[in-house]
Amino acid sequence: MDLRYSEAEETFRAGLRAWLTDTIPTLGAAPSPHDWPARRAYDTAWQRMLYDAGYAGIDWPAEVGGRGASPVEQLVYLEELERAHAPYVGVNFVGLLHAGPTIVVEGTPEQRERFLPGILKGDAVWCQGFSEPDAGSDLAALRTRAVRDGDDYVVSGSKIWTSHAEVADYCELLVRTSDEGPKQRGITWLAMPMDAPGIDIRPLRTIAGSNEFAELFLDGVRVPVANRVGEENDGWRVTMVTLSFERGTAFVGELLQSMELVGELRALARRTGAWEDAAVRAQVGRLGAELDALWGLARRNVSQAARTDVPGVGGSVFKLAFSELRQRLAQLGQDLLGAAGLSWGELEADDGSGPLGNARLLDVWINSFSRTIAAGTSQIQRNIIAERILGLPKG
Amino acid sequence: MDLRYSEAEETFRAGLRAWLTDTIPTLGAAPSPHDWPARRAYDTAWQRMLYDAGYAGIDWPAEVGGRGASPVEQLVYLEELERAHAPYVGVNFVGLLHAGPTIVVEGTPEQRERFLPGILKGDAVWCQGFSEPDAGSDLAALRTRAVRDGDDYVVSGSKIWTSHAEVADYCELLVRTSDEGPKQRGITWLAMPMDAPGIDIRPLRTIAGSNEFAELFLDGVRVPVANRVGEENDGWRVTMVTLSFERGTAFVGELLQSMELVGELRALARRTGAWEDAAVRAQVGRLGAELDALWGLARRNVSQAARTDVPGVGGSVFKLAFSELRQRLAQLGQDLLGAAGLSWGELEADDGSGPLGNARLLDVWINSFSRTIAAGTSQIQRNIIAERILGLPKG
Amino acid sequence: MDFELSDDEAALAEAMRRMCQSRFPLERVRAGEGRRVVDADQWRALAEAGVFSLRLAEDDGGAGLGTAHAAVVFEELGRALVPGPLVATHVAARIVKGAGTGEQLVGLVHRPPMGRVLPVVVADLASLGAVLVVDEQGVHQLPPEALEAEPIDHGLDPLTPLWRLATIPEGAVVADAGTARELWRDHLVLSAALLVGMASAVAELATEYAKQRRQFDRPIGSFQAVKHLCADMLVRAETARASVHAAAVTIDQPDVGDALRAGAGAALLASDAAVANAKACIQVHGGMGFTWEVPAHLYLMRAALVSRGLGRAQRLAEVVAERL
Amino acid sequence: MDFELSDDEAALAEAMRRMCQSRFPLERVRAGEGRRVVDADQWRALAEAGVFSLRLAEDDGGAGLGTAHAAVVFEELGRALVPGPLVATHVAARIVKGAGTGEQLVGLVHRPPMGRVLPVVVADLASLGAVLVVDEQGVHQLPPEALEAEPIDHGLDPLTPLWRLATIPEGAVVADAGTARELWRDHLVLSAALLVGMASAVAELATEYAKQRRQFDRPIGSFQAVKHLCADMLVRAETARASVHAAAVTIDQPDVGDALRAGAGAALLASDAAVANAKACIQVHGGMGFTWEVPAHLYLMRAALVSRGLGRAQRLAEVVAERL
Repeated sequence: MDLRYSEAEETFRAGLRAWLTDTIPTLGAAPSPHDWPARRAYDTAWQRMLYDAGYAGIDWPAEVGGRGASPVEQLVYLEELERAHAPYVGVNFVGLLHAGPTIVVEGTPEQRERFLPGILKGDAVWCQGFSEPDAGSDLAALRTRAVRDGDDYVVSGSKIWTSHAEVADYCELLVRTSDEGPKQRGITWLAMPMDAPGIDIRPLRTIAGSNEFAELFLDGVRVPVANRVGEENDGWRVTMVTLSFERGTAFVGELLQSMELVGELRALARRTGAWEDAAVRAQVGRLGAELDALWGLARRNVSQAARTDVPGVGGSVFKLAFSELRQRLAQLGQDLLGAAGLSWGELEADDGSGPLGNARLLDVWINSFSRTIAAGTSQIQRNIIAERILGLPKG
Repeated sequence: MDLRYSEAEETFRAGLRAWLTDTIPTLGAAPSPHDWPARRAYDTAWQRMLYDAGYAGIDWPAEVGGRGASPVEQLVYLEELERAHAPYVGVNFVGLLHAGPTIVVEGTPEQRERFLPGILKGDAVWCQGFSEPDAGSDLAALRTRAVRDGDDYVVSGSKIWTSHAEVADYCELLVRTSDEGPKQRGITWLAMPMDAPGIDIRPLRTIAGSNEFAELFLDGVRVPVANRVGEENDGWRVTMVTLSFERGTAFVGELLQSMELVGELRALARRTGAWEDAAVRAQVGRLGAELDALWGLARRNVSQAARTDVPGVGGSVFKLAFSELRQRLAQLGQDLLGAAGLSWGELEADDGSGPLGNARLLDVWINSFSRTIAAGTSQIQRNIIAERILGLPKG
Repeated sequence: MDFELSDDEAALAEAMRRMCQSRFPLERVRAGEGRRVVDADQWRALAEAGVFSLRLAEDDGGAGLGTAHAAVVFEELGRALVPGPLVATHVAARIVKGAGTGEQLVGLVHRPPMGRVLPVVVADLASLGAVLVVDEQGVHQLPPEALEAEPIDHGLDPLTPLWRLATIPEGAVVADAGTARELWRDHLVLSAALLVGMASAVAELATEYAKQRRQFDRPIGSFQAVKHLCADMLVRAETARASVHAAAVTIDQPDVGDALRAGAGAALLASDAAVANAKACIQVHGGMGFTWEVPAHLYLMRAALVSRGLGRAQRLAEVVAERL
Repeated sequence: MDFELSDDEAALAEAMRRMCQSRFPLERVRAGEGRRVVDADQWRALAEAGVFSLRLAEDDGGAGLGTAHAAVVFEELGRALVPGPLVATHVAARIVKGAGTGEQLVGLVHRPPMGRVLPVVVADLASLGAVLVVDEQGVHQLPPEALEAEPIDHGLDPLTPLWRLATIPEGAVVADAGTARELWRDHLVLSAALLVGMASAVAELATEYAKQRRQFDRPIGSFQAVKHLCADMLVRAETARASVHAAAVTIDQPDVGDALRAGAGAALLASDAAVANAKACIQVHGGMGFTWEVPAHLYLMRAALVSRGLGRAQRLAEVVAERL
């Protein structure tokens, strides 16, 4: 076990840090979360800067234009971006982390040529059309139907939980092309152009008051057969293959940000006097210890990926533990804020010592409730751990 | 809602309290938990004293020799016994609280006449032969077999978790008399004399180091058909009927004892200085608040039983909440004891202030682990609450 | 001893539930999003139902009922998410003229320590006729204009407008320290009653959804993981309810126990139950729980708002510990 | 950066596991119930395997290995419930002659504050050649005879005899305060390694039982309630393991972090994991878990014993908080 970074890794870090130090101050102010066009412009401009500096597609193979970084370098990349408070991947998320990797592995040479450069350069934004109102945890139950008609599929149905739909160029879409056999069998993966006729996008208001997600209603949308990745009815496998791209780095950015958050909570407790209370210190210390442990687990998962090139079983363990921890951390923030936690607008301290940081902590709190639901509920994660890691029988 | 006791209830309390005040000091020292004959002698002598004073079978109908007390009087009875630190029901438990009530409801007049007076007077001790090694939570899967032979059943099989088997006169035994239909159907309830040939009793050592339980091995034991309560193959219903005797008073004694325990923990924390720690005070306060709430829930359940004469749905809610709480309470005791919690023998404080109470707290801790298992695991209780109270579908 | 609801308590609860169903159906309550003032018609309906006066003596225009009656009423108001300064106006009715009749809406504030960092917040200030400030000296009454206050643009509970108080002047002393303690205790218990109503409402919401929603070809409520989430919600709600009812009865029947211990304990458990159950309700709803459409979040926000008004959980637990 | 076990760490762990399986199978360990002295043959075997000397320099008869190596070794010892003053003797090896070779067994005690109420307890006193007392001044060495001690008749862990110390004399100062802090830190981390081994062992025990045991015509491990108990056990064990390994590596590579923060955190999480998992293991076993026969309780008692030696959880958490 070795926690020191190699010389090559440190060189990579130093180059990245220097570039970030120069670049971050040149960025304009982040746009309002409610202004989708501005968010697209901001996020894709940042992606273009990464591209120009050679940091786009950090984990993508070099032959498709990525950086081809090792898992450890990818970890360093995430550390440095978090440290520099660089913009989040934002609207580039689906393209860079999901649709793109799928096309890298399963796309034809033509598809790679056609779709990948746009993602890397920030020219093309993707969204995801997987979940449906009646197919959430049970994704394979999806019913959005595609019928072959000449060189097109004609798609009808509805999708939910689609982020950035309003500004996306493409949607990675799972559709049902067959009802025969197990439900996983008749699914097909399509790249749907978002300017095709028949797509109705309706924003979905969340409990945070935002329109971060949308519903897609598809009515006879024509998608060229050339946009199908993988074989017809083989879309479930195509989608699962993408998971093999995961190298233990999911949620690492959020983990590092949570460690910073613990520091902020400590500072807040010191300002309010709550730090005098041993129980508060112990709560903060325990959360700190758990985050340290999860940082260890993340580095373990990355090390495993670096050695074996397959994702470790640790992903579900990490996801479950981290999402539950994040909720407790967010709740402690609320507890420490007292009545200040009731305001979405930033408040100044009564003693004149400046802003309390309540707006951000409230945002963290609200969003923490989605952590144990999105990307597999905690209940599903426990099933995965029990069945796939421990080998307990299916229920 | 009225938490004041009626004049009649207060009169009942005053009489009982006066009797206990006179009687308790006359009792000898409690016997060693390892000496079964002494325990039998002690517990049955106490039962005889209750009988002579008119307090035996507090909740049994007067026509079979019980006190015929109302549920509220029964609650007062439990309060006063706990307050006076009276002996626990001990070896009389199965007779008074399980087998006896079953015979009251389901026995023939001859069976009532034959079995009930002995229980009330402390002349007859009963044990329970329900669970089997392969039939625990799934009690109806029991396989101990009884075959009719003339006027007897011939019984072979094994039972587990039998308390006081070594000193019992009778065993309330569930046996399989038919394999036809659902497994609940072919079960029969027998009163097995413990002096019948073919019974082998093997003590079962627990994690507390005690022999509180035994295994029974039955090899061709003859039980007269006259000892069958209810019809052949109707034993499951007979057993379930006993539950209708429950009036919300189960675990009330332990609840009251837990409230006393919280007071002891507070005293211990004050002695050691741990009370200075706000976190310790808050832990104790929270446990106190939860116990107060459960005392409210117990009184609600009893009130419901008093009004409707059927057990409320609150029994599982109370049992689940209380057993989990008891474990946390016991754990806090260990945490406050530090290294003193490592000794089964009572230790004196280092500052010369006398015994620490560690022996009792250790006993409470060890035994707390059985609380979430015995009489229906917490998992089973949650199923019961979800399915029977909330109406959620079976899994 | 009969700790079940008496016939008239049950009838009152039932009447209040019907009133809430007709006057405060969820769609109408939700329509109040963004309001800055309390709806006068709605408030009048509450006053006519006796919400603010029911514990006043009949000579004072009240119904002469006990805190136990008030608890079952406030449980229903919590369940229906009825907005406005309900508890403060109710407990103030013995002091502030017109509160019991609904003519005056009242706010209640616990005076914070000097040199504080965290702000003091009061709800519905624009609608209030008086603010009562409770401190160790007693109860002080202030006209709302006397308070330097600043509206909070976007409060956590979308149905409750908030103001932040800059300064809290002394104000006229209208009642002694003993009354101040009673006011605060009653505020704890009736706020806890609101919270229990919320805890139950979301438990039912989650249970209903678990029966309807199907995944993997079964209702999700047939999975033990979901089943046990729902069971734990019921246990929290019922335990908290028992503690609130016991606290309320202890106020009415002082010789059965220590009302402040009971009140602090009830506030602690009811806050926990309402917040934990609202979170669990979101979890049972999965992604839908994170949408504005499903009302789970309205309960979560209201529960957070009400429980924040009771002080830190740690402090409530210490109050119980000191009085065990 | 490669946080997986290196080849020689993995080989060492594997060798240690084999050694424990042949030398310390559970039946043999359990046969030690009631013993008052450490089995000399067993101790020699541990010494020969390098358990006490592996971090000593080769010139001092050691293997010159790091704390990371020691952590994987102690994890295996914990998993096998190997008895005796393992951690104390190991960390004392740099100070007490003969500890590394197994000739001397050593006890380690943190000097308690004056005027204490709760007793100080030491394990295996009858077998010890020396006791190290750690305090703010440094490390003091005492011959066991210098301690006024009284045997505890019936200790919690049936495999570990205990003595209660009446007085703890000053003793010779053998190392400075910095060394004392290092000793205590290493004691935290290697005790945590023992606890992680236990946490994993009971997780496996419960999982195996859940696969075998049938009720309601299915393996109980097919019920989500049981499945999720097992999943949570794995999560606790793996999280604690990562934290113990990180702490061990941080001792060896001081520039990667704060070793005391990491050590206190590891001690906190490993204690919790071992105790919580042992309890969950009892629960998964149902009634059988409450029998002497199933070894779940031996893990619970040992976990309670070892974690008690690390100080109060609250205090460990505060150490982390102060160093964040």
